[in-house]
Amino acid sequence: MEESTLMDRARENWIGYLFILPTFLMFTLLFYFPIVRGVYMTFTNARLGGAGTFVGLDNYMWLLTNDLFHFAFGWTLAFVFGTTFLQLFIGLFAALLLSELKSGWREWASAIVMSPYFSAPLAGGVIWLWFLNSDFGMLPRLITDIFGVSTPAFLAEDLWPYVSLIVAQSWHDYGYAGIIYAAAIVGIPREQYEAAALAGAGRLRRFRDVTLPHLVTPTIVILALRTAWNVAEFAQPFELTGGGPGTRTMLMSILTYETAYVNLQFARAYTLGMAMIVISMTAAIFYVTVIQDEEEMYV
Amino acid sequence: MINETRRSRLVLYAALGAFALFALAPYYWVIRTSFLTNFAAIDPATNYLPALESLTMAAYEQIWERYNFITFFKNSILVSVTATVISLFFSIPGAYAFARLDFPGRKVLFYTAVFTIMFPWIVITIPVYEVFYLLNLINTLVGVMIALSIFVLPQTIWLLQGFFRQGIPENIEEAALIDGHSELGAFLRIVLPLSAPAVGAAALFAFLTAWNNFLWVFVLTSDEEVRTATVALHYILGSDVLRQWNILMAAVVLLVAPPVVFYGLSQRYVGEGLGGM
Amino acid sequence: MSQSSTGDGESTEPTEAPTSDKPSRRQFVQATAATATVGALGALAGCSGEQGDGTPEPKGDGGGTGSGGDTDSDSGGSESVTIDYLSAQAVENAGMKSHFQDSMKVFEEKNGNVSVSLQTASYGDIRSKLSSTVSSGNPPTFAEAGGGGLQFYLNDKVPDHKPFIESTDFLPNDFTAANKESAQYRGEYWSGGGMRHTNSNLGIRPKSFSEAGVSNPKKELSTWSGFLDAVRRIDKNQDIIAYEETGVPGDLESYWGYARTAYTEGTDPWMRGEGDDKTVVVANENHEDRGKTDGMIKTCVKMANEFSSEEAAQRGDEDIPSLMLTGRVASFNYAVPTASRWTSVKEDVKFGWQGGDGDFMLLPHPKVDSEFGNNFGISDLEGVEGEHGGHMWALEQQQCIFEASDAKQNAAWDLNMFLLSDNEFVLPAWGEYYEALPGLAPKLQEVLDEYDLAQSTEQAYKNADEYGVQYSTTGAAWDVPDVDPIRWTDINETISQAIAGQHSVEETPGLVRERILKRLGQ
Amino acid sequence: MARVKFDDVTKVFEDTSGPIVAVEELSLDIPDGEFVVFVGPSGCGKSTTLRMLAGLESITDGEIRLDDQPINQMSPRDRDIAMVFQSYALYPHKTVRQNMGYGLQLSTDLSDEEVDRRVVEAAEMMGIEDLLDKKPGSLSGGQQQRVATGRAIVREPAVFLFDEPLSNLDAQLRKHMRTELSRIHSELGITTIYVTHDQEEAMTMADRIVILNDGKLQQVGTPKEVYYRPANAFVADFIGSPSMNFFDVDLRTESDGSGTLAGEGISYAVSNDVVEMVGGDGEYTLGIRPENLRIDSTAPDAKTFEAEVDVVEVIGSDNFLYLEVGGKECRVRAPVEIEPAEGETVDVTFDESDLHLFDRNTEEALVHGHERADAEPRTIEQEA
Repeated sequence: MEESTLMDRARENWIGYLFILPTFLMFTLLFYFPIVRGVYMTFTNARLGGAGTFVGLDNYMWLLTNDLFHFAFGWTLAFVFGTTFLQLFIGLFAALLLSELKSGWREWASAIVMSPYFSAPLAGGVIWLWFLNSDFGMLPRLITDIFGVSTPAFLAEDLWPYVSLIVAQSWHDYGYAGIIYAAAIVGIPREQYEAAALAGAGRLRRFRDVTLPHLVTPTIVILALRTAWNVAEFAQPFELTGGGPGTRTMLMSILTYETAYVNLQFARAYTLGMAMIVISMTAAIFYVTVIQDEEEMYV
Repeated sequence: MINETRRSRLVLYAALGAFALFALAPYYWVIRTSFLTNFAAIDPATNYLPALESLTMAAYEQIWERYNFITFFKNSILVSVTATVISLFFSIPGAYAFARLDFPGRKVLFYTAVFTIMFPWIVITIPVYEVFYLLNLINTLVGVMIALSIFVLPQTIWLLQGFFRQGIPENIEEAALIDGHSELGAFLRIVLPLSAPAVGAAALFAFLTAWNNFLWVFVLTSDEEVRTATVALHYILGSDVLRQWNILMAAVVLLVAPPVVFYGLSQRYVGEGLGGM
Repeated sequence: MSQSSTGDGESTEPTEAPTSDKPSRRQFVQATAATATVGALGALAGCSGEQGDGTPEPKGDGGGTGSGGDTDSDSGGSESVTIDYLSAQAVENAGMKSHFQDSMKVFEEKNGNVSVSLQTASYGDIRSKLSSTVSSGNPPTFAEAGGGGLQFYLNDKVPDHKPFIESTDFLPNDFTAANKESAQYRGEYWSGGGMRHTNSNLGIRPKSFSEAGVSNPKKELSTWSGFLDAVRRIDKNQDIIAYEETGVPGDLESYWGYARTAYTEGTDPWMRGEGDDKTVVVANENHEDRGKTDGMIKTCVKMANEFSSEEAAQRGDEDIPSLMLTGRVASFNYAVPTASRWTSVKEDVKFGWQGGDGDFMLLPHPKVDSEFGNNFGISDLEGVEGEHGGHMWALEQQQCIFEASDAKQNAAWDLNMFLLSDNEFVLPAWGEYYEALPGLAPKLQEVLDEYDLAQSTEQAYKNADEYGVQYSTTGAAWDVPDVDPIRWTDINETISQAIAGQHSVEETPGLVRERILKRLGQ
Repeated sequence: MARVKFDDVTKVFEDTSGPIVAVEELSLDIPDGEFVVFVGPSGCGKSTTLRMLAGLESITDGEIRLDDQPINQMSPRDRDIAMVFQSYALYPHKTVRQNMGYGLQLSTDLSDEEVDRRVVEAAEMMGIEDLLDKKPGSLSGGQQQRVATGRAIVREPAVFLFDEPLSNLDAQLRKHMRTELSRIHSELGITTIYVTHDQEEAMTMADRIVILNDGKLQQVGTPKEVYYRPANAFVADFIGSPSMNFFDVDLRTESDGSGTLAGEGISYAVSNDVVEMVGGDGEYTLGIRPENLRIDSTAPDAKTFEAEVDVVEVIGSDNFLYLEVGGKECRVRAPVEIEPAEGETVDVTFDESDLHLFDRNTEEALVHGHERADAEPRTIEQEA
């Protein structure tokens, strides 16, 4: 048996490569090249306007010994964990409720319920800033009017800014989980529910035995993607608290931005970025591993 | 769906109502503010539902006068539509290849593409700016279009490959090959017409993502002439002096309304199959 | 002689000057080559713009204080140039915006062959905007670079401005003190000055203070003890935030301002010494002035803790007009001359005391009196007396010419002179659209003569005039490259953290010191 | 009308874990008009072989010829073949009529009327003329299958390829379609290659059966050949349902030339013929089909072994007995009157002419009892 050369195989599959080539050219331009460049910069002392010289691992040492980074890293993990799961649960709940509606009504209801996802994240930050504003916002005013108690400063006091950031972010993005779940739930064959119902399964049991197994793959997809996206989220928390009060709600994304554009220390900013990439990529690898298993089902 | 009772219906509606409230209450406050004068918006004497006579379009009028929103919206529409079209042009074949063709390196390439979906963008703003500068595309609509096309590309590929994987019947291209099509012909004449709903859904998402994109437009432009509505809002927010809540909120309404309404109108047509699985 | 041109042996004679704002082919090729060497970020731009013999050729006369209009004869003969001008001032408010757009046309008319492409970014964004453009080799010709301009100058992206300054016969003499201080770095001019300044002052709500028994605010609130007394009464008896610190790191210029009120004669509270030989006063056990500086840092944190809202550490100054006009805040220390900030919230704002019925009144920051330390429980300040004074914004508005062809640089300088000295631009800008102090000292009187100003604006002008040297620009006199990170991060962020409860009052000065020293590499 | 020839055809798939040989040096000659069934467990390479013939997979090595013309490099449309897929692969957006006529329109220059005439003709043949204007989505699985077959018939190709076409249908329909497809084959006489994993389908439809395992050809032969003379233990096991019983046995030769096959729970005396054919003492695998085992207490002891009844399945025409012999399951297809109680011990016997002996190591067949017994192979029906 003669060995087929690489060229032979390339020729055999030319159409696949042809289809993918344009995409990869574009990606190289906007992803791969900048990423490589950014990684290189973490080993220099590049600053605003300065080319920078090679400094080895200095930036990484700086990172490891920086208190604010430690805090931001931890809080980012908490933020990502909180928002991702909240988005997941709210989205699932929304999808389950919507699936109970009749088609026709369902589309309209879901347009309303999912709508926050389609507002610009930037606007999401402004909307919640205004909604939670201690002096002029709706929520503090409502609580005071209804319960007669004064509210804590949602964006400043105690643990509230953390809660507010997580809730606001979840408000904006649960729609993503909701849409995916809704699609998955609609795809579950009715007969399976009917069979379960005939077997005497109640609503909860039907959910556990019929619905849940169909939601495993969507859940993994949502978890991985939202984890990465919540790590990268910048616009909304930046508008909402900007890392404050003080630096109490400093997220990695905001810290990266400030290091780059307020302190003008690009190399350090990129090094911070590397830490973000580590979190995102952990999610990505997890995800890739899972879909790899998944994919084998199609082969 | 099974064993409907009146009570469970009521519970369902109540829960959905609560949900709608959670989703819409922040919007309500924004809309209310945008129809008041600046002082009325912060005046505790103004009710939750302001008196009809205190409503005014003043904030919108001022926005229209002060800011070049016609240009911003025109730009937003132009770049979002172009980015959608370009990204579809690239992603349809790309996603198809990932999902249904088998060739050496496919998996590796696919995972590199997935990787771009999850990448924290803020980290690469400056190198990206450099690239666009070298291509002489800074401060041009063309540059923004290209950037947004690529920006939405990963997610479009992702959505479409999911559809191609599961939404297109097995062996259909092979049947077409045997019926006498070339590989390209099978894709163009058989697979593509079947993909219309998925392409529609991907187009919707691409459009919304491009419309809402802040970072790239912000980084790649400084001229007002090429600014999009999203970035314009940021500038209105960011100007040091201006904290006129009514104007701010009117700007938010103008920015948020089109994608939300657009989604509301079109999602029933593209409906399911958005999952990307 | 521009720094960057020294030793630039490979400069070639340009065959033709670029005629548009697109980068010339040569720049493009150079930039491409530089990028090919990975890691050359930032090295792309600077030198490549330099053309000819490397010395920008400023023309003789800037046009006097009256007009910069008749001087285009030698700015490149018949060549026409387009310059990119990046400004934040131009979008500070609606009036300013249209005034700028109109003024650019006026300028173009007065300078036949020059056209200006006006680009804008808010003060919050202009820094990142400039960073990305300059780093990748696409700088504007002229920009409101602020403190970042110094970084660019030190990295050879911005030429020496001395030849330009010397080409006029009224600069640097006519610069305001703040501009003189800000535009130079260790004796070299890195910028062409700022168009305008604002200063920080005490702002009060007369209604609340008269209710608290104040009848002569100018006198009773002139010292910290007097102010503290009134604030305590308001805090106790009224349902209002008696004093709100604008404690978000980006808006703690309020503290920068009143930090000076423990001093006299414009003494710098933070850092002294020439060149690289800096003595940091903050928390410096060996320094006689330590108590004054530390005392004011503690005052800031303590005032916020005792009287301000929970949100003080996030409070931006732009929130205050809404809060004060709706009776939620009684006083703050970030009052600026710009009255339009108030009228944009409520059209009929009553400025000034108005017999105790005013909406908003501007006063000098209270000065430290010998009793204040005792009264407020800050031992560092016991027996200390100071003068009125405040922060003068000048670094933020510094405008720099970037490396470009001579013709462009000259056109940019013309634009700078126009913005500084042409009454057609200057008077409406700072008297009407955005009340502020003009960047040339003689213009102040002209603005005062021309316009009938609100109490707050007039008082702010008066404060700057009366207490001259005490209203200085924080950091400009330090002459250190990292002035911005020291001001915004090391000082402000640390204090903001303290207000947010992340540090105690007592440990804050020590932390500020630690961070400054680290930054200075000491 | 064509003859199909495989010549040392090999297919290797590249995988991240290394190359996978799907088909190994397959050689096969299929004369014109024959109905050949490829059968084997999943992953045996039967579908890959078919797809190579269709031009949907490249051929790693070797040659496939259609009427002596090599077609390795030819694209599918130039091969004059038609294929029916397991998933049917109908175009969901086209009507049945369009689906069936599409190939003709693309690959021939027949007039629209001619195309339509042939479509209607094929539809009549398949009994789907009422469905012509429906879309596949509204059809049942059986109807879709007919459409898919009809689409292939319309083409009047040189070769028909069927890739497990019936496996998505229920048992009843499957049986019906089997005869239908056989009928069509005999009507049209077109060379047909049919892939299935179902040996019963293979047995009932094929002129010749090709049995593949692990990419290797195991045996080619008529249904009777592969049933009565399986080339090895794999074929013996795969063909026939329920499948053949296997016992590990040792042959002990007696002084008179006869011998005894002895294994766990088994002892069975065999004649000199068998001993002669295997070639003496040694370790073998004894194979005996369930339909050849009998419950018979009257048989001679030397030809009987005891077994305990585990389960009795009554299926109407026969009874299936599941016995335990030496700790192993042994299946017996018995007449309806034999219905022992579960747990009962019975005597089991079989005719020597029905035994199969395999080399225990190579699994190659050594002896088929009836070869020497010269008995005309009995069909299953006769046995029942």
